[in-house]
Amino acid sequence: QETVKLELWSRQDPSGPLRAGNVVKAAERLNKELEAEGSPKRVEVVVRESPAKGFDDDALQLLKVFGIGEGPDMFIAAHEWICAFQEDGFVLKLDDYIAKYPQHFGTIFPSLWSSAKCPDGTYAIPQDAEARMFFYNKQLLREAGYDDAFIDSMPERTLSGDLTMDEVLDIAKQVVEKTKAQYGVLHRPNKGPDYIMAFNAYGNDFVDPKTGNLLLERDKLAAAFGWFERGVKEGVIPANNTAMEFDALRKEFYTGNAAFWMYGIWDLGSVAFPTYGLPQDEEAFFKDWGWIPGPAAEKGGSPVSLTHPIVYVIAADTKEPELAVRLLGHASAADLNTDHAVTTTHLGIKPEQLEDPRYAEAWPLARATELLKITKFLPNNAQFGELNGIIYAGIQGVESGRLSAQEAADFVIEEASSALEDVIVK
Amino acid sequence: MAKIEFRHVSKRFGAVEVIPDMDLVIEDGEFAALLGPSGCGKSTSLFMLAGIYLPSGGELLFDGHLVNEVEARDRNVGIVFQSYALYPHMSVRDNILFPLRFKKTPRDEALARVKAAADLVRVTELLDRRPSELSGGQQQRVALARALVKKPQLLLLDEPLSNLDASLRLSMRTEIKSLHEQLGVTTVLVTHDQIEATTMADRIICMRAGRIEQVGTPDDLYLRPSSLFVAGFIGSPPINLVAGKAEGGTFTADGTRFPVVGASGEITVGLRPEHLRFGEAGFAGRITQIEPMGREILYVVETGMGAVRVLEQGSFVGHTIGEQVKVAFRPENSLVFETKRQKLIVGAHVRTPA
Amino acid sequence: MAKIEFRHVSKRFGAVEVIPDMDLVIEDGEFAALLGPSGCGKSTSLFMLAGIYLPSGGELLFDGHLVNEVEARDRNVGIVFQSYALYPHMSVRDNILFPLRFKKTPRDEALARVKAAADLVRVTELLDRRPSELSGGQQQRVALARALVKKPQLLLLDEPLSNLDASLRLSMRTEIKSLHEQLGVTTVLVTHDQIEATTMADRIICMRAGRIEQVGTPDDLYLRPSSLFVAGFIGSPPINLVAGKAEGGTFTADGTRFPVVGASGEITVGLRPEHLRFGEAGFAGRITQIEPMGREILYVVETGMGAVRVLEQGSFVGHTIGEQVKVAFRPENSLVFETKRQKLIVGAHVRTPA
Amino acid sequence: MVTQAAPAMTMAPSEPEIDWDSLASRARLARRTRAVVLYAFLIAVSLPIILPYFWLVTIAFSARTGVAETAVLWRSMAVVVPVIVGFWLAAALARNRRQLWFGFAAVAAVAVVAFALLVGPDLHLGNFIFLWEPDFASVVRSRVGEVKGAVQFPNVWHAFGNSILIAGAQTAIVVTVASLAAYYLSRFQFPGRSSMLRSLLVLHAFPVLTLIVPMFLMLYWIGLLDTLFGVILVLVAFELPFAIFIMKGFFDAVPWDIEMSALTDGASRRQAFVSVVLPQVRNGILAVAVFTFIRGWEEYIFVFTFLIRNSNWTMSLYMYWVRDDVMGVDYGVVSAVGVFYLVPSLILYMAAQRYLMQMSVGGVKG
Amino acid sequence: MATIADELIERRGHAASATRRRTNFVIFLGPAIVLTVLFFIVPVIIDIAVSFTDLGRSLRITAFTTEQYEKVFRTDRRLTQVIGLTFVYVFGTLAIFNVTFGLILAITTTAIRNVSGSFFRGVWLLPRMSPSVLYILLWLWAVSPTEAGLVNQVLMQAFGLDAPLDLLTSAPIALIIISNGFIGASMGMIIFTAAIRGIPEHLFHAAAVDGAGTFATIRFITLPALRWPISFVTIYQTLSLLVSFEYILLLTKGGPFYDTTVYALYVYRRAFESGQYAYGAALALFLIVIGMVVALIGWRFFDMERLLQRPRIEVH
Ligand SMILES: Nc1ncnc2c1ncn2[C@@H]1O[C@H](COP(=O)(O)OP(=O)(O)OP(=O)(O)O)[C@@H](O)[C@H]1O
Ligand SMILES: Nc1ncnc2c1ncn2[C@@H]1O[C@H](COP(=O)(O)OP(=O)(O)OP(=O)(O)O)[C@@H](O)[C@H]1O
Ligand SMILES: [Mg+2]
Ligand SMILES: [Mg+2]
Ligand SMILES: O=P([O-])([O-])[O-]
Repeated sequence: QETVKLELWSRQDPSGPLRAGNVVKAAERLNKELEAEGSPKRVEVVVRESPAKGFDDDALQLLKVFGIGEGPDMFIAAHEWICAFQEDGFVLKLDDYIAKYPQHFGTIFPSLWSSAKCPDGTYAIPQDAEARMFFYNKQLLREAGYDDAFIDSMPERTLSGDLTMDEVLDIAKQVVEKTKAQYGVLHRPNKGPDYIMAFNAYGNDFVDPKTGNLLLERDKLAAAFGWFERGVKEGVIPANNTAMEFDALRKEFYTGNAAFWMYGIWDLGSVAFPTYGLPQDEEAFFKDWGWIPGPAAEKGGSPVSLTHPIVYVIAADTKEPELAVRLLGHASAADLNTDHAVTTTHLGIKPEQLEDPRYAEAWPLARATELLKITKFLPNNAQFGELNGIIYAGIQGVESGRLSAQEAADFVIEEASSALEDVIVK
Repeated sequence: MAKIEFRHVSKRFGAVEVIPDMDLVIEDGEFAALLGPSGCGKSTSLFMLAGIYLPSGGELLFDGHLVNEVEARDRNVGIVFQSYALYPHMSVRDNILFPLRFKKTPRDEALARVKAAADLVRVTELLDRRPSELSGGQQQRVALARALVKKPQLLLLDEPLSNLDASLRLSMRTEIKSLHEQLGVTTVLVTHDQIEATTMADRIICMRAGRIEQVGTPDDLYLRPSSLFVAGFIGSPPINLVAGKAEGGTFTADGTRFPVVGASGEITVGLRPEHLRFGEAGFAGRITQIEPMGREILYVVETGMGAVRVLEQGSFVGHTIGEQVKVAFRPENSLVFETKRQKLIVGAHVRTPA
Repeated sequence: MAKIEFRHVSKRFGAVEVIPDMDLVIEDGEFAALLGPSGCGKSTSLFMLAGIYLPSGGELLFDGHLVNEVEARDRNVGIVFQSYALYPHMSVRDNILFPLRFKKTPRDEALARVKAAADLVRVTELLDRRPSELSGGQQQRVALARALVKKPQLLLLDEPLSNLDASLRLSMRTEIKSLHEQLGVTTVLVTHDQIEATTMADRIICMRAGRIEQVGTPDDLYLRPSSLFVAGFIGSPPINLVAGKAEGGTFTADGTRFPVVGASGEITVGLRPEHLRFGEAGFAGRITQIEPMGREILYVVETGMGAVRVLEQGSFVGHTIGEQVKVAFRPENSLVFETKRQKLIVGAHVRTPA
Repeated sequence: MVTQAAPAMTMAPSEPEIDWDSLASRARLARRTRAVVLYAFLIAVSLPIILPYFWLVTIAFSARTGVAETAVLWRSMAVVVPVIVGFWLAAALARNRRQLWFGFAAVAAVAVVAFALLVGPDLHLGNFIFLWEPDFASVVRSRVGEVKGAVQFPNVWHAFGNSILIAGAQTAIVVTVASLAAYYLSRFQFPGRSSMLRSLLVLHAFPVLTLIVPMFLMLYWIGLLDTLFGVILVLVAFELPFAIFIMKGFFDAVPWDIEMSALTDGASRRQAFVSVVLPQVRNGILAVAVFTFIRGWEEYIFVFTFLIRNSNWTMSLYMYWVRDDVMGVDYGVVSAVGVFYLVPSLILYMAAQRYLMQMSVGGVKG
Repeated sequence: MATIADELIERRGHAASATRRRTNFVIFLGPAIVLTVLFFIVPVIIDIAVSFTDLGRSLRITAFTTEQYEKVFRTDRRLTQVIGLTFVYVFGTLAIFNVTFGLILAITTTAIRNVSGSFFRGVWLLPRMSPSVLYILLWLWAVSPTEAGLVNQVLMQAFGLDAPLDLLTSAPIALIIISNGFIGASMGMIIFTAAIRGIPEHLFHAAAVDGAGTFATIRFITLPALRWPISFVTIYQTLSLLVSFEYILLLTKGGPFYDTTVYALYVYRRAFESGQYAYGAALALFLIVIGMVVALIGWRFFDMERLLQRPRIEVH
């Protein structure tokens, strides 16, 4: 018998311990399978814990580690980073393997696979998904004079493109003016995916569909920044949103001091219910709280939601690609993935999971899955992580009054053109 | 000029009482010396006079006025420290000028006074130098000029000579003495060197462990020390002390017997080396050590009562080591102390044994 | 014990030549004193002997062997510093034991030697204390014990007494002297105090600015100083120096005329205060200052040639300030120097003016 | 040799009659004002520092909901401030040792009672759960309870051990190497001595944190990447210039004569260094050790960058991780971790406080 | 005993002393030199090399080029602002805290009773003794823009401010100066305290007797005696401030926007937030040159040569 050690690089992340945990468990299943096959090989998973704060830091560190040839056999990453690894040939192309193991990968939502693709093929296995949205506080809206009909129709109006980004600002403004709530719209105070929704709404997709290169359109950028600028001007978005603590922002929203909170579905399970005691019962929840996807920029435009899948990736130089693929296949088993989904309020990757009673019971998941229809991904461009940092700086500049919307667009373009390669500017 | 009074003055540092209770008057214009071994509280007393330390209790008076709490700068006191304490980054001129800066003396007058003070102590040519470019004696003089330039009512000298070498010490002694005569300012000198005290001061205050042992002229302290401590402290080479018992007119110490008058019981007899001489009669001993000291010679004589120092005038060594000698003295030169209370018994004497 | 030789030894620090060219022999078992004013290179010479400084040129010999490059630890030299330089973190015992640590002396023997050395300097009861718990005199003794415990062939003392107070200094002087007599180890004492040098040493090496001015017994230096510098440096109170011109058997200084033999031209006459006395004849002056110094009295007499110091034996002040006096001396006590070369003119004398 | 007559200098008091009493009262007033102003100033400028630390401690021992609670802070300040004032008064007013102890005891007793009444009920140790329960988040919020044990959560003792190891080893090396080098720089003449000292200063001008990538490559090439030893050596190099500067100052202050004495006593320079000079710079060693230890104790960038395979948790990273806010922060636990993180530095610091104050630079006086 | 100085010793003397000299150099300075060369000098050399490449985030070099320098000097428009800010930050922190406030602390804490004095000095050392992550955490909590922030609590309750302040946005530069200054002041404080303690007490006594009041004493006695320590602290801390950015990174991450991105942090942001290592290397090199120039000017200007006394023992 021969033990194959497979190293899994995993960020020590309280928001998803089972991403690595499931791989560890999968080893048992794979080993049974190998035994049944009569193979002498047995797999042992060694987890390399990374203490990086955030997926971007983690990816940069991992790139260095691959750079000196010390990379792991497999790793967990945010999907938008995989092409950065692919570019340098660090990761294994998976198309053939995926085709070879339909029992593991066949039923994964096809839309999720697109988050795992680089220009020439598939390089990752989706591990989970989520939905990003604008949560809102119905009580405050009611206090501000909106009736229940209006409030309850907001999700549908958004989906149909009737409710716009600017209307969100309007509603928020009413709330700030008419209630004792202090804030209209709050968003995350660090670099991340959520606010990209706003950019998507204004038509920024950031990739040139033809070349796959990064694409920056000055007007669209300015329009998106304009939304933030207006928000601050109207007194709806605090000028210091980016200076606040993540938790302070949540506290403001969940304790009724803000109308909207732009964040992701897992926030319910991890913070809203346990910390702020929001009703866990579906009906009770929706009585006072609700969410909408990212609205369209103009009436009749298309709404967006954003999902930010985390993926499993296999190193190009692993000695046992076959085993690694099979291992990750087992880790993607519906039951294991559901464990992860329900304990951390993330979306599953396979339709089978929807049947799992545990999954069904976790109504936020079921309800959020609806958004997958209109969901978008961050572009799988090797340089998007960096671009996002620049965009975040732009938002900070606009909100804190250091830049106008137009200047922010110029800033992003200028920074990106000097720091990044092959950026197409329009 | 001022008359200084300590009335039951005490001083504590934290829990340590350095001066328990001090009573002392220093007359206007007097040159007084505070003499005592290291750590006995001389500097502490001086610093209270200067206003650097606050008395913990009692009253300190200048010309009858209570000054306990008056700040140093208001007391108009000049002080010279053992280390001179010149301001290292200022020229000699600025050093001497410094006390006048805070008196709003007009610039011209101030400079004239600096000049006069510098002339007085003869450092006029050094005015532009830094203290580090001066010799010890010159620094000493500058410190004096700085203390005098403000025309102090009281001049305090804290071991001013101890950092100087022997010959400089001698000449500064003379100079300070004559300055005092010339200016008449009340002066208090702190020293642990009895020769300094006896040559310079009108009156010596002999201290021990924070208490005043005796106050008097140099002669008082030398001829009539009120206690064993003073007798031992004053005089160089130090006095020979012989303890024993007086009974029925005979003083016995380790078997040697002296006729005694005016005392009985446990007594200690003090005999100054310079009052002893070799002769036909006297107590017997053997010379064990001979030390020529320039114009005097010190013999150490081993006797039945222990080693006894004998000082002979002149530079001629008339004896040899190992020689058997007899040592005599004049009765009026003997001092008799109660051993227990350590106090002088006035009028008591011993005689050379026959 | 060793015989020490400096042969054309020189020492430079960077560009400064501190000792230009030193030639000196110190005999085996001798007690020599290096005497000179501060900064004249005494310590530098000593440190070359100890192996702490390397000579810049010349040869340093121990018993005829060149030791210029021999390490300090191989020279077997004991040294006592002014500051005692005891190791503050070690007990007295460990301090004294320290030199034996590097000699691989068996523990028992080492401890016995420590005990013997401690007994010698009488610090046996202090062995367990730390240096900070000792008085100055005790520290001094421990330093001596430490220097002696290794049975050095050469004992160096760098101003060992200057931090002690007057009476301690006196007794340590005696002790060191008798230790030397007892052990016979070649000893070099560095001091700027002439009294220390004259009372302790067999021979004095008088230095000035890196050069040896005169080598001789204390009497040599006192009675036959080879230069003005030595004459001025030795003797306390300092010698009176009178500059003037000798012509045709007459020495004239500021109008006062003395008969002179054996010299002509610009000369300086040295008269020691203790060799002057008041009398019927002599040069005239007025007493301006009287300073009783215990058993001697110093008079300052203002004469036509300036102030002259006169020292009288005894404690009786027989004169008053302002008194007109005449000052006389014996011709053999006068010293005559060439003013220009500052050297003694052997055999020349002046006489009291008639 | 000839004393000239000193020029006359009159000593007649030129000052008018002095009003001693008013001088005395003015002095009294000035003294009091001075003391009051000094203390008021120092208290005022020190409060901004004390307060946050105090807050940290109160949160660590009192927060329950995971949300920072400040009422307890103000209540305990209401106890602590009068107590400190009380101690001061006791110290200032006491005339002897007995009164002093009596005063202290009285103030302390009142303090304990007041504290127990006002703050006591709010105190608990629940926030220190991380000490015995690595997966404390799931226990506290029973969120991921079912998946316990799937992957190890970082264990605080692991991080603690790593940090101690890094800081301790680094301190030992820095102190040793810096002492050797500083001694040589301070006490030996050698060609290039001055340029050596100058390069120490220049080294201090190197932006170490921006040299991480070259260091990463270099560690990789010499095979020390991914070893604790590599991280320690990098930290050592970083701390050396400062440590040498400080140690040199201490060596400069050691009297030469004891070293000379040791040499003539038969020691070589090396032996003299070890047995005589080194003990004299104990304070310097302590001061440098404390600063170096803190530096290693707080390090996170190097640890994160240079350790890629080993389980490289250190207290700094653990602290980071605990306050990772994606999943919501439990301020109580964060504060408790903070307190836990602070304790070793504080202990060290208290033990060495009085030595730290003796740091001077170079043997230059004035 | 006389045989100690035998011929053997005589002959081996010279050669032995040269060997000793060399061995001592190696023993005492060797470790320090090896460590600094290996982990300090070599990385700088690598840095120089890297700055002429296109080393990116996966540590691959595909070309040797001077484009990084072109970027530094041509395209990077952010640099002017960054350099200006660095200047404000370094000299602001230095002038307000590291020197001035350090001095004030040293003077005031040595002017009161020793126990109280060391208490206050202890308080001011606390920030330096705390791990940076923790120290900044406290800052973040203190200046939190909500009512729960400590500063806001105090301002709102004690001083009647009505809306919470957001210092991180409204006064970020002041904040980084203060947060660094709280740490920086203690170094000056320590060194000045030691120096003040080293002033002979008699000088203070003499000044008091000579009529100098509190401020005159400070001006004429204390400050002149502190000339050298002040010079040292100034130059040393200038360099520290110039090259370190840890606290800023933790407190503001250089933001909002680029408002608190000092030069060293700018290098870090460039190199580490986006993996442009070669560009970071070129920028860092520029900083190294500036630092070296400042160090050497300081060396000259403040006569640091005085740090070297001539050794009084000449043998090795
Ligand atoms: N500031 C102080 N704090 C505590 N104790 C002190 C202080 N100043 C002096 N003492 C103690 O008071 C005693 C007397 O000191 P003082 O300086 O007056 O002695 P002294 O007679 O001048 O001695 P010396 O001849 O050594 O100068 C000593 O025991 C000393 O230790
Ligand atoms: N290490 C040194 N570097 C430069 N100059 C020195 C050194 N040591 C001594 N000197 C100079 O050499 C001269 C002689 O110094 P030395 O210490 O030998 O004098 P000294 O006679 O012992 O004086 P003192 O009585 O003051 O101790 C002095 O001018 C001194 O400044
Ligand atoms: Mg004193
Ligand atoms: Mg000397
Ligand atoms: O950073 P996120 O957890 O929001 O993806």
